[in-house]
Amino acid sequence: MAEPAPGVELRICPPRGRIDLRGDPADPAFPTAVAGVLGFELPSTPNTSRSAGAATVLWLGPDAWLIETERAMEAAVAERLAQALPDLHCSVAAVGDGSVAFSVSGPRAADVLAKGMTLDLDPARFRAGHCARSLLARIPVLLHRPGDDFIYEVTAARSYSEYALDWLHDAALEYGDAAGSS
Amino acid sequence: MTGQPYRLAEGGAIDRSRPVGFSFDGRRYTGFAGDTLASALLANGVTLVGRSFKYHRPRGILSAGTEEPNALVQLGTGARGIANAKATRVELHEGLVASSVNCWPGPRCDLGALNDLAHRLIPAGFYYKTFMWPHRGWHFYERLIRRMAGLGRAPEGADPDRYERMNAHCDVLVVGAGPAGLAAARAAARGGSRVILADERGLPGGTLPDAADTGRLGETTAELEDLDNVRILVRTTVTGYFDHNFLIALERVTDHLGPHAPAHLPRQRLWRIRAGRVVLATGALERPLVFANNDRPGIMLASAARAYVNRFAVLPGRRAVVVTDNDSAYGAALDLHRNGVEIAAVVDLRRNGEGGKPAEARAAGLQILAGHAVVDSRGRRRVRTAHVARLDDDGSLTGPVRTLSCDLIAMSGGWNPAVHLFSQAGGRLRYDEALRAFLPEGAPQAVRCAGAINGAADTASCIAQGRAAGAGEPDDRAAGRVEAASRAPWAVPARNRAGEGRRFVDFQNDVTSADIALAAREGYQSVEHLKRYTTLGMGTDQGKTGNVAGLAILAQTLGLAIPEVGTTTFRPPYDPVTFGAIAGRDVGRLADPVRRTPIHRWHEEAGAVFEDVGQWKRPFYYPQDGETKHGAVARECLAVRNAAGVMDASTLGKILVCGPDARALLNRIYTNAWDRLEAGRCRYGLMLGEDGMVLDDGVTACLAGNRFLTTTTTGNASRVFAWLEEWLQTEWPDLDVYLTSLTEQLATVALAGPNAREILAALTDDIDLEPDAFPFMAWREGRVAGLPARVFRVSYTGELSYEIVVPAGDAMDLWTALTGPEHAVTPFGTEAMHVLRAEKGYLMIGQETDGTVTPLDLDMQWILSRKKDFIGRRSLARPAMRDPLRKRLVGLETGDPATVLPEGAQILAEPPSGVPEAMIGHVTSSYWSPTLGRSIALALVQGGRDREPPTVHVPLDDRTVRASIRDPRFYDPDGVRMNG
Amino acid sequence: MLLIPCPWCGARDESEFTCGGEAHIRRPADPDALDDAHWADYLFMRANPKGSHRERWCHSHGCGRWFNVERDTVTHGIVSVYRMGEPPPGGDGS
Amino acid sequence: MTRYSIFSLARNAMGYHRSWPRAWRSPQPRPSYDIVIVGGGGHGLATAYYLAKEHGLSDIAVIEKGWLGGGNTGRNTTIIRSNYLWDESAHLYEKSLKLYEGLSQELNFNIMLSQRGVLNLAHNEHDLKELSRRVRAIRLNGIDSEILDPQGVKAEVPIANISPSLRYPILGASLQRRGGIARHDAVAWGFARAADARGVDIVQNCEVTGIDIADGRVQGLETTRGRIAARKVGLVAAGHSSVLAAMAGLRLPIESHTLQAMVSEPIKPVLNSVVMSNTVHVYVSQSDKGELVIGAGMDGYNSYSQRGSFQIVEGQMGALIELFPIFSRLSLLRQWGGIVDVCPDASPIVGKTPVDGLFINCGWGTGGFKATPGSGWVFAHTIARDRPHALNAPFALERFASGVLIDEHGAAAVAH
Ligand SMILES: Cc1cc2nc3c(=O)[nH]c(=O)nc-3n(C[C@H](O)[C@H](O)[C@H](O)COP(=O)(O)OP(=O)(O)OC[C@H]3O[C@@H](n4cnc5c(N)ncnc54)[C@H](O)[C@@H]3O)c2cc1C
Ligand SMILES: NC(=O)c1ccc[n+]([C@@H]2O[C@H](COP(=O)([O-])OP(=O)(O)OC[C@H]3O[C@@H](n4cnc5c(N)ncnc54)[C@H](O)[C@@H]3O)[C@@H](O)[C@H]2O)c1
Ligand SMILES: Cc1cc2nc3c(=O)[nH]c(=O)nc-3n(C[C@H](O)[C@H](O)[C@H](O)COP(=O)(O)O)c2cc1C
Ligand SMILES: [Zn+2]
Repeated sequence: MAEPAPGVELRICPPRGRIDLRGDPADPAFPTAVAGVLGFELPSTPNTSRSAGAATVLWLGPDAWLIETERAMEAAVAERLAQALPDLHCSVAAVGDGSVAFSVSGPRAADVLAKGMTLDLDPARFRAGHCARSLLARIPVLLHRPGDDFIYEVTAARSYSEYALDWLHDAALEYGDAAGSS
Repeated sequence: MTGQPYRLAEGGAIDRSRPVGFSFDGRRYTGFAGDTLASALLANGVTLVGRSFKYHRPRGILSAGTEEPNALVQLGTGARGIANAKATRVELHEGLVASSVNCWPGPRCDLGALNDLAHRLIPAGFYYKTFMWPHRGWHFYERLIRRMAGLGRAPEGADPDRYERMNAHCDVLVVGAGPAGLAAARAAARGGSRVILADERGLPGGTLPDAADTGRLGETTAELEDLDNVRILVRTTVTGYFDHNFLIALERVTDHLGPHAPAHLPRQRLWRIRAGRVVLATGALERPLVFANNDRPGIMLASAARAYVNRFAVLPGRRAVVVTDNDSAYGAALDLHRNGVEIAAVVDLRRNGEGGKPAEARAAGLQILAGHAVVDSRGRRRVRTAHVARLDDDGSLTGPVRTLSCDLIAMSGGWNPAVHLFSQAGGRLRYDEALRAFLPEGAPQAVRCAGAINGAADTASCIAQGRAAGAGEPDDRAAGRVEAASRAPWAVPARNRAGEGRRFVDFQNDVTSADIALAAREGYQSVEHLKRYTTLGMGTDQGKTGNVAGLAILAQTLGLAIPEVGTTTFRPPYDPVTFGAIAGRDVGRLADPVRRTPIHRWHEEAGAVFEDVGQWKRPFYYPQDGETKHGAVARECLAVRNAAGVMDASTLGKILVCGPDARALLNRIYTNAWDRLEAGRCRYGLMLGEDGMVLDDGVTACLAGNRFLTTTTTGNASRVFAWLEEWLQTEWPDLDVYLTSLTEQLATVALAGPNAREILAALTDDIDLEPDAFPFMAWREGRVAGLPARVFRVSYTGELSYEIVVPAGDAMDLWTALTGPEHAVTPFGTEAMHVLRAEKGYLMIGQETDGTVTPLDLDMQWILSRKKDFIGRRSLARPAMRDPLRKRLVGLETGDPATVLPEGAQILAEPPSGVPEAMIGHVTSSYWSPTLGRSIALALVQGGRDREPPTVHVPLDDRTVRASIRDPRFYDPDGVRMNG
Repeated sequence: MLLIPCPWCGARDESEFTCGGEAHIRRPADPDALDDAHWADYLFMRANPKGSHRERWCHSHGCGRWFNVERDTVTHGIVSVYRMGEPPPGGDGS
Repeated sequence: MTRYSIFSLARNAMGYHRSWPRAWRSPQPRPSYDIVIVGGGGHGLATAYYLAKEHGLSDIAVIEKGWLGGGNTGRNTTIIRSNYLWDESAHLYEKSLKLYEGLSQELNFNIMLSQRGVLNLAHNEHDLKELSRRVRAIRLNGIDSEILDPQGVKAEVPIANISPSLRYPILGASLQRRGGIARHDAVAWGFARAADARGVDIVQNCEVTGIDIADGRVQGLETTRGRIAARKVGLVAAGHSSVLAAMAGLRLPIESHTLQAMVSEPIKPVLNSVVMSNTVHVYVSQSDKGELVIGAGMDGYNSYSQRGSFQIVEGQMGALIELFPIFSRLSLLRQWGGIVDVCPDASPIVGKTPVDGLFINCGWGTGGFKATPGSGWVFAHTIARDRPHALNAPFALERFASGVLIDEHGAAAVAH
C-alpha cells in the first residue's frame, strides 16, 4: 500500500512575544487604556481572539488575556502597557519564554488534534478567531485558529514542548506527516 | 468446489474469485473473501470448534454475530496472539491462524472433559461447600483449580501494534446501520444535523434476512456516503454509553486485513463520541431454546442458520430440524429449504401452527409439528438426532418421543431487543408479556430507539421508526410488533425425573436450568444472587443469548412474574474492548508527559542520572568516569562546601502575586507576616492546610510595593498556585490580587559555595555584591553574563549562595557561562542538594513532612505569627496538637559515625524486645555527610528534643543501632557561612 | 463523562475541570470563636446528599474560573450553574 | 445448618441436589428487635454474626435495602492485606487478616482465601523511601512484609516489565506474602448463612427510611416494610452512611465517590500475585476463574450512581500496559463502580455516635473488604458492651474534633 499523501504539516513557530494581561473589564479605564496601547479593543467574547497589526490578543478568562507580539516587541509592549495602567489594579507580565507554539495545518490537522483534545473542532464551530485553553493528551495547551484556513496554533508550556511535539508527530503518522520541525 | 463441501455454488455476499487460505487447529482450509472464520469453518464442514468452560463439553457455532458464547478461538500466535476471539466476528484473511480454546490436547479429545463425567458432583457453587479440609487445604486445591481457569491464552510478548483514540462530536449518533439505523441517519442528515452512523459489521445493511431488501438499503447507504455531514464508521462497535451522552466505540481498523494491514494505520481506534442525541437501532438478538443437550455442535440459532445460507452461501447442515416458539424461524426454515437443506420438521412449541408463516412453510411442503418440542439430542462432535415429543398445554410432555435424524437443529426461542446501550444510558426497561421481551422505556438522556430494539419485526416498521427517530418526530414504538408464543415453557421439561440431559442456559459458563433451580432452592433468589452463584451471564458474551431465559426460569421456579425478578445490570462494554485501544498512545515513550528544564540537554550531555519528580526530569547526580552514586554525590557536596557548585533549580514553582491586596493574601496564606517586607528583600514562608498540617514552603521576594514573586517546591508548584486561586476566587473575592504563574517563563540557577561571590562578580558589572550592599535574603536586578537577571541571595545549602533567575530562553547561556572552565564550578544534582540541606537541618517538604506534620512538630513556632489569622492556625490550637508525645523533628547521631541509617528506619525507646514494638518515631532523612565525615540523620521522634534520655534505638535487619537525639543543625548552626 | 457548562466557556468535557466539593461552606470569620467541635464541622463535616448537591467546580484547564454547580449525585444531571457569589437559582444557598 | 463438605456434596449429588436446604431464611421483619444492624454488606453481616457468636445475643436483625452483599462487598477487587503504616491501622487490619485465615472453617463456607502475596510497587526515589518506612513499621508490628528489588519483583511476577527505561520504572516493591484475595461474594454469603444459623433475621429488600430518636436515644427505625423498634442500632451502610446519619440528624466527615473496577476476559493463569501501584494508579490480580480483576482510581466528584467516568479507566489502562505489556491485546469484559465512603484521613469510623444506642461503622472507603471480619468483630464488641474495643477505640468519630487523625493517605493514595 502506498504511503498516504501528507495530510498534516507540523511546524514549530518562531519565538514570539507574549504578555499575560490581567485586569477588570468592568472598570472602563482598564479596557480603554489597553486599547490605547494596542490600537484595538480587547476581545470580550469568551474564547475568541482579536488582532491588528503585529498584535493578537486572545481571551483566556473573564479577566485574563494573552497578547502575542513579535518577539522583539515583547518588552516594549509590556512597558507601554505598564505605563498606560499605572494606577489601575492589573497585572502585566512578559511570558514569551514560557511557552512554545506549534502550527498544525493541512486537511487532517483537526483530526490530529482531535486525537488528544475533547474540544469540538468542527470548522463551523471552532471558527477563525477562536481560541481555547484545554488539554492535548495530558498537556495543558492553548489552541488558536487565527484564520479561515485549516491552520491551528497549539501553544504549550516550554517544559512540555518536546513531549508535545513528539506526541503530535506520532499522532500525525497515520495521515502522513510532512516537514518535521523547522 | 474448492474443498468446501458445505459451500453453495452461488449466492451469498462472498467473493468466490478470492479464495482465502487459513488454518484452524493446525489444519489448512480455504474460504472466500467475505467469510467470517465461522462461516468458513462451516463451509469446510468443521462444526466442533471448542470446549465449554466448566464441563469441557464439545461446542460448535451458535450464532452469526457478537452474541456468540461458544465459538471462541485463539487467534494468531506469539506477541500478536488474541485470546477468546469470536469466530463469528473474525473476518477471514489470508494466512489467518486460529485454534480452539480451553481444551487439551485438542477439541476432539480433551482431558478436561473428565469434568463432564463428574458433573453431578460439581453443580453450581460446589466450591463454596468443599475444599475446606484440612485447615490450609485450599492452598493445595486452589492450585489444581487454577489450572482449569481461563479460556484463551495471553499473548507472549509486548504488543507490536498501535492503537489510537479519537474524540468526535455530533448532533446525532446512530448506532446500528440496519434498516432502522440507515433510515434514522438519513432523516437526521437531511435535516442538516451532523451525523455519525456506526455499525459493528463490515458493511451497512444490518441483519436483514431478505436479500431483496438489501438493494434498497444500498441506495440509502450511497446517499449517506455522499453527504459531508455524515460520517459512517463500519467495523465499529458502540460499546459504552456514559453520562451526558458520551459514548465510546471501538473501530477495528485493520484487524480484517491481517498481515496486509498498512503500517501507518492503527490496529484499532477507540472513538470517544459526544452526541447531542443518540438513536439506538441495534436490532435484536435471538434466544436459544432450553432443552436437554441443547448445546451440541450443529445446534444453532435459526437466524444464524439463515444468515449462513443467505449471506455466506454456506449450508450449516444438510438435514435440519427447525424448532421455534415464534414465527421468525419459519423464514429460516424456508431459506434453508430453498437452498437444498432437507427440513426434517419444523417443530413449533405453540399449540396452533397457524397464521401466515406456518402456512407458507406448509405450502412449501415442510412438515410442521405444532405443539411439539425438541426434548433432547444426540451426537458427540455433531448433532445426529433430535428427539421430539408432544408438549401439553400445561407444559408437560406426553406421548412417545420421536427421533429425527439431522445434522442441524436450528432453534429460536424468541428475540431479545439489544437494549444494552439503552440500559447503560440509565434507561428503564419494561417487560412486554406479549413479546416476551424487555423493551426500552423511559431514559434520562437524549436517546431514542428504533427498529427491532423496540420489538418491531417487519422491515417497513423498522424503517418508519428509524426515520421518525432520526428526524426527531414523535415516537411510535409500538409499530410492527409481532407477538411471540405466550405460553411455551422457558425450559422444555426434562424427559425423566433424574434430570438426565442437562439443559443449558448459559453455554459458555455451563449454567443449566437445574443450576438455576438449585440456586433458588438454596436462597440465592435475587437475580443478582443467581448470577453470582451460578455465573450465569458472566462469560465473554455477558449472557446476550441466555440471560432472559435464565431469569424467566428463576421467576418460574419462584412463582414470580418476570418483571418482579428483573434483569441484572447492563454494564459497559457491550462487546469486549482491547485494553490497548483504551490506552491508545499513552504507552511507551508517550506514557505520560515528560517535563524538561531549558538546560535539560546540557545535563544529558554531561551524563546526568535523572530523577523523576512528578513529571519533571531532574538531574540526580552527575557521575564522572565510572563514579558510583555515593562518590559523585560526595564530590558534588564537597565542591559546594569548599569551592562552588551550580544547580538547575528551574523546576521550582514561581508565582507573581500582584495587586493592592497582595500582602493581605500572603498574610492569610503564610504563617508569618508580610507587612514589612520591603522591595529588594526576600523572606522564607511556610503554608499550612486548613487542618494545620504543613503544605509547602518557599521564599517570597518583594519586587516592588505590591508585586511579589513567590517560589514553591517543585512537586507542589501547580497545587500551590491552584490553592491560592481557590481562596482568592471562592472565599476572598474582595481581595484585589492577580496571580500569574511564571514557573515556565523563568529559569533558576543556584550558585552556591564560598567562591560564589567571586564567580558572580566576574559575570556581572552592575550588581554590587558586597555583603553590606547585597545582604543575605535580599535580591538585586542586573545583568549576569550579559543577560538580564534577578539575583536572589538565598540559600538552601547553607553556603553563600545566589539564585540567578533569568527568562527561560536565556537559561542555557547563563548555565554555559557559569560552568565555563575559568570558574571551576561543579554542577550538582538533587541528591547533593538533599545532603547539603540536611547537614543544615533544613526540612524538605514531602520528606520531613507527610501531611501529618505541623509547624509545632518541626519546632518552627518562630514562624507562626501571633498577630494575625492564617490558614491552618485554628487547627493548631486543638489540644492534641500540643500533646508532648507528638513526634517532633530532631537530629540523630549514630554512635558509630560510619553507620548511615536507612531512611524510613523506625525508632524505639528501648532495644527491641519482641513484636509488636512500640515505635516512637522514624528517620526522615539520612545521609553520609562528606563535609562532616560522618553520618547524619533527621527524624521525627516522640517528645522531640525534650526527650529524656536522648538515646534511642534503631532496629535494622541484622542489628540495632544506638543513636542520640541532637540539634538538627549539624553544620554551621549559626549560619555564618551563608550570612557572610 | 460529565459535560460541564462553564459559565464563561460553555460546555466542556469533565477532564478540563476539578471538583472542589460542597459549595457554600464559608470560612468562619473568627475561627477562635469556635470550639473544637464546631471547627471540625467546618473542616470535615459534609452534607454528602443523595440527590441534589451544590458543589464548586473549577475550569482548571480552561478559563481557570471557579463556579458553582447544582448536580444530582444519582443521575449526574446538572440542574444549574452559577458564578461564585451569585445566589443559587433555586434559592437558599446557606 | 447442614454442614457443607465433600461428603454432603456427594450425598446430595445422588439426590440430584434436590434437598439442599436454604443457606439463609427470608423472614418477615418482626416489629421489634434488641439490636438492628442497617446494611447487609460484609461488615453488617459480620457484625451480626459476631454479636451472636461472641456475645451470646440472638434478638438481632440485619436490614438490607437490596440483596445481601450487593453493595461494595459485591463489587470490590477483593484484595486483602494488613501492611498498614500506623500502629492503630496495622493492629486492626491484622486482627482481620487473622480472622480471615480461619474463616472458611469457622463459617463452614469456602471463602477461597488465596494468600498469594501482595506487592506494592515503587517507581521513584520518594516511593522507595516510603516503602522502607512502611515495611519497617509493619514488621515491628509483627506483621510479615519484605522488600524486593526489581529482580525480586520479576521473580515473583515474571510478566512484569522491569525495564529501567519505562516512563515510571519499577524500582522495587514491598511484598506481604500473607496478603492475597478472597472470593468476595462468599464472604457475604458465609457470614449470612452462619448468622442466620445463629438466629439472626436477615431481611432483604427492606430500606431504612428514618431513624426514631427520643430523648437522645434511638428507639427504632422506619423502613419500607414498616416500623421496627430496636434498643440498639448499628449503621453499616458504607457509601450510604451520610444518608443514614442525616436521618439521625448527624453530619459525617464523609464523602461518597464512585470507585471503579473491571475484569478482563478469562485467560489461562499468568499472574499469581496481587500487584498494586500507588504512583501509576493501578492494581490487579487474576481470579481463580481466570479473569484479571483490575481496580482504577476514584472519580473526583460526589456520586451515588455506581457509574464512573471513562477517563479513569483510560488512565488506569495505560499504566497497566506499561507494567504488563502482554496485557495490551486482552479485552475488557465488564466495568462497574461502587460507592465508597471516604474519610478525610482515609481511615474508618467505628464507634458510638452522639445518639445513645446508635452506633456507626463507616468510612472504610476504598479498602474495607480486607477488614470485613475484623470490623464486624470490633463493632459487635462495641455494640454489645456499649464501649469500643481497644482495637477500634482510636477510630472514633471524636477524632475529627480532637485532631488525632490516623492519616493513611500514603497507604490509600491508590484506591484498593
Ligand atoms: C471498586 C471497588 C474496589 C474495592 N477494592 C477493595 C479491595 O481490593 N480491598 C479492600 O479491602 N476493599 C476494597 N474496596 C472497599 C470495600 O469494598 C468496602 O470497604 C467494603 O466492602 C465495605 O463493606 P460494607 O459491608 O461496609 O459495605 P457494603 O457492602 O456496601 O454494604 C452496605 C450495605 O448497606 C445497604 N444500605 C445502604 N443504605 C441502606 C438503607 N437505607 N437501608 C438498608 N440498607 C442500606 C446497602 O445496600 C449495602 O448492601 C473496594 C471498593 C470498591 C467499590
Ligand atoms: N422477530 C423477527 O422476526 C425479527 C427479529 C429481529 C429482527 N428482524 C428483522 O431484522 C431487521 C431489524 O432492523 P433493525 O434495523 O432494527 O436491526 P438490524 O438487526 O438490521 O440492524 C442492527 C445493526 O446494528 C448493529 N449493532 C448492534 N449493536 C451495535 C453496537 N453496539 N454497535 C454497533 N453496531 C451495532 C448490528 O450488527 C446490525 O448491523 C428487520 O428487517 C426485521 O425484519 C426480525
Ligand atoms: C472479583 C470480581 C470478579 C468478577 N468477575 C466477573 C466475571 O468473570 N464476569 C463478569 O461478567 N463479571 C464479573 N464481575 C463483575 C460483576 O458482574 C458485577 O459487575 C459487579 O459485581 C458489580 O455489580 P453490578 O455490575 O451488578 O452493579 C466480577 C466482580 C468482582 C468483584
Ligand atoms: Zn471556562
